Amino acid sequence: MMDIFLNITSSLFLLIGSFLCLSGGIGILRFPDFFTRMHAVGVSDTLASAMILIGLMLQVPDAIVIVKLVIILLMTLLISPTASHALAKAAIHNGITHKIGKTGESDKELSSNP
Amino acid sequence: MLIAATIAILVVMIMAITRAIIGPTLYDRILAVNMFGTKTVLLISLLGFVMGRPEFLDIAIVYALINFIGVIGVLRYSDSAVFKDDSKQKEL
Amino acid sequence: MKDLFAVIMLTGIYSLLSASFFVAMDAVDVAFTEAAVGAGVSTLLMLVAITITGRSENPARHKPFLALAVVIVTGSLLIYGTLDMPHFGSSLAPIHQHVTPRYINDSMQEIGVPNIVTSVLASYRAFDTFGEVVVIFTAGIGVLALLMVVRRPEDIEKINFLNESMHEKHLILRIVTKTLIPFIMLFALYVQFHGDFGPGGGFQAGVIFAAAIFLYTMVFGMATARRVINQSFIRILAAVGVLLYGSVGVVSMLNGKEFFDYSALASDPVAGQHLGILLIELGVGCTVTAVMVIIFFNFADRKEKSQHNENKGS
Amino acid sequence: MILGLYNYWIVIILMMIGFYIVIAHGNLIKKIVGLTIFQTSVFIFYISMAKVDEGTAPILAEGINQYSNPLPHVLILTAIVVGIATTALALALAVRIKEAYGSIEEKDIQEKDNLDC
Repeated sequence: MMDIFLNITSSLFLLIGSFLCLSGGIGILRFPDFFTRMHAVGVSDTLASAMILIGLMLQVPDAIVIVKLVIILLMTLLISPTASHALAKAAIHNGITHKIGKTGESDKELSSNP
Repeated sequence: MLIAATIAILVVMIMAITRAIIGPTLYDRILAVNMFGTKTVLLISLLGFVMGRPEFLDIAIVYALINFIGVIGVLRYSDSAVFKDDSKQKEL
Repeated sequence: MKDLFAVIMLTGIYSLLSASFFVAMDAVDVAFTEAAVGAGVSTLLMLVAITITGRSENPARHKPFLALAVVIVTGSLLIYGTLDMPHFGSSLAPIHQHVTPRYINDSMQEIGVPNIVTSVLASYRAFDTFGEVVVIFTAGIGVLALLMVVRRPEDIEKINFLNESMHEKHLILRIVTKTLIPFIMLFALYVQFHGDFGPGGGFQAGVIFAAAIFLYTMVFGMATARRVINQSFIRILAAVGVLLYGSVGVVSMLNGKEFFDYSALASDPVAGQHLGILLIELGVGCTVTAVMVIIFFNFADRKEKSQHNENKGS
Repeated sequence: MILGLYNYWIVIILMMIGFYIVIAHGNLIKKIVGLTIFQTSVFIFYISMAKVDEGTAPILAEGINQYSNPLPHVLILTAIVVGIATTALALALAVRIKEAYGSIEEKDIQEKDNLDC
């Protein structure tokens, strides 16, 4: 009984994680400028990793593996937002501008987003 | 389910690669590489489970760390003078 | 692609990809190394190099058709050559018939280490590994000889000033880095000493340790890092690693066995093997860390110097 | 079955890409990248030869009796680290060439050399 319950929960977590991953991936491909892409990836990435890692955690009986997964989870939670932050800051600092709501050079990506 | 998640991550990896190839600005590429790194961490953890020997999560930890170092390094050195000059030339 | 920056980013992705491939092919130790080396260190070094040499590539190429022809001919010859090769994953291939069964079946009794890769690396093929370590050491010396900058004190002050001003703003980055670096170093030590039982060992640990130092250098600036890490100490460390490795071999020779036969190191052969592997991995770790740090510091120094000169010129 | 050889073909394609970059591009950094790709293709060649069907990673554990071949892993492990050391050396040379000639394009370097003679 417990086994089935764990299996279902873990599958659920994995499913949500994969969905978030995919949405992030679509975001990085389809969004029109750097900052929106950054948003798509930065937001979905951390949660997706957390979901997938928790989903994996529910599957193992072994304590050491769970500990390692928790370490990875903590690392991701710490690292991924920091990297996004540093990246966004550097981009602003070096004058990358956003395209939405601006009329300027007619880019290919801009045309899809009037 | 594990396999489905693995496939999803592979698909996302392909998307990230596409963005890294077309990415118009330097930061798009860095973003794509960063995302690719996170996805590799997940892929390796998943692969460990798929192959039935989940003891090898150490590799995923290394990835998480090295990925961070890589991104910071890239940002640090893309700040330097050569790149700024280049981007200015592009704007002109 | 003409933008070298993009090329280097894609190289980073390529190496991440090949490391995942190594995991899928069961080569966990190799994936470990490739993870630490390919994605982190080599991308960084290439980046530093292109900040010095310039980012864009001259579009002119020499005769791409000739090159293409050569490549296609060679490639098809090689593909013709593969027709005689054993099939992928076949356990009857000649490579699996010789030597390997002994490694797999007997290494537990002879060496007493569960990770076969470590026992082959450090014990059966120790001489080979010694050669590799010497090559790494030599490469370190080579980079040192090519890139070493002798600087005057007033230059250093100017550069310090430049760096301090550059790093005031990244507060979050600095705090996260500060919390992270001890963990990275701890993890490197774990990799170093856990190499007998799981994936890991001196090479990987050395690179991870060096990566921690790189991170520190990049976030807190060259000047601080130079104050923390003594350059001459690092140079001595590189040599000490090689010496430690070599002397383990010599000691086992003095005890009446062959070069690098560690059974001589203790009364019990298996314990001796264990001790020998531990010492050797330590030597490898020292050398790899030191050489990586030497390489990185010299590149970064060069870069600062060239930037400095540009500022002076303009 | 000829399709059982596909791993070699992938390796050869990668190798040839690296080779093409090395011959066709004049930029020294690009050449070094090409060499890296070439190198990695050799790594993949070795590792794919070491794979055994049904085998797992060569770390002894109970209940497993089919392992992949550890020997190529050893060779490649050291080769990767040596590879990065030599790549660093090559990059160092490129940096010095840039300082001495002001360019890392093969053509410019040759022209400068011809002028000097």
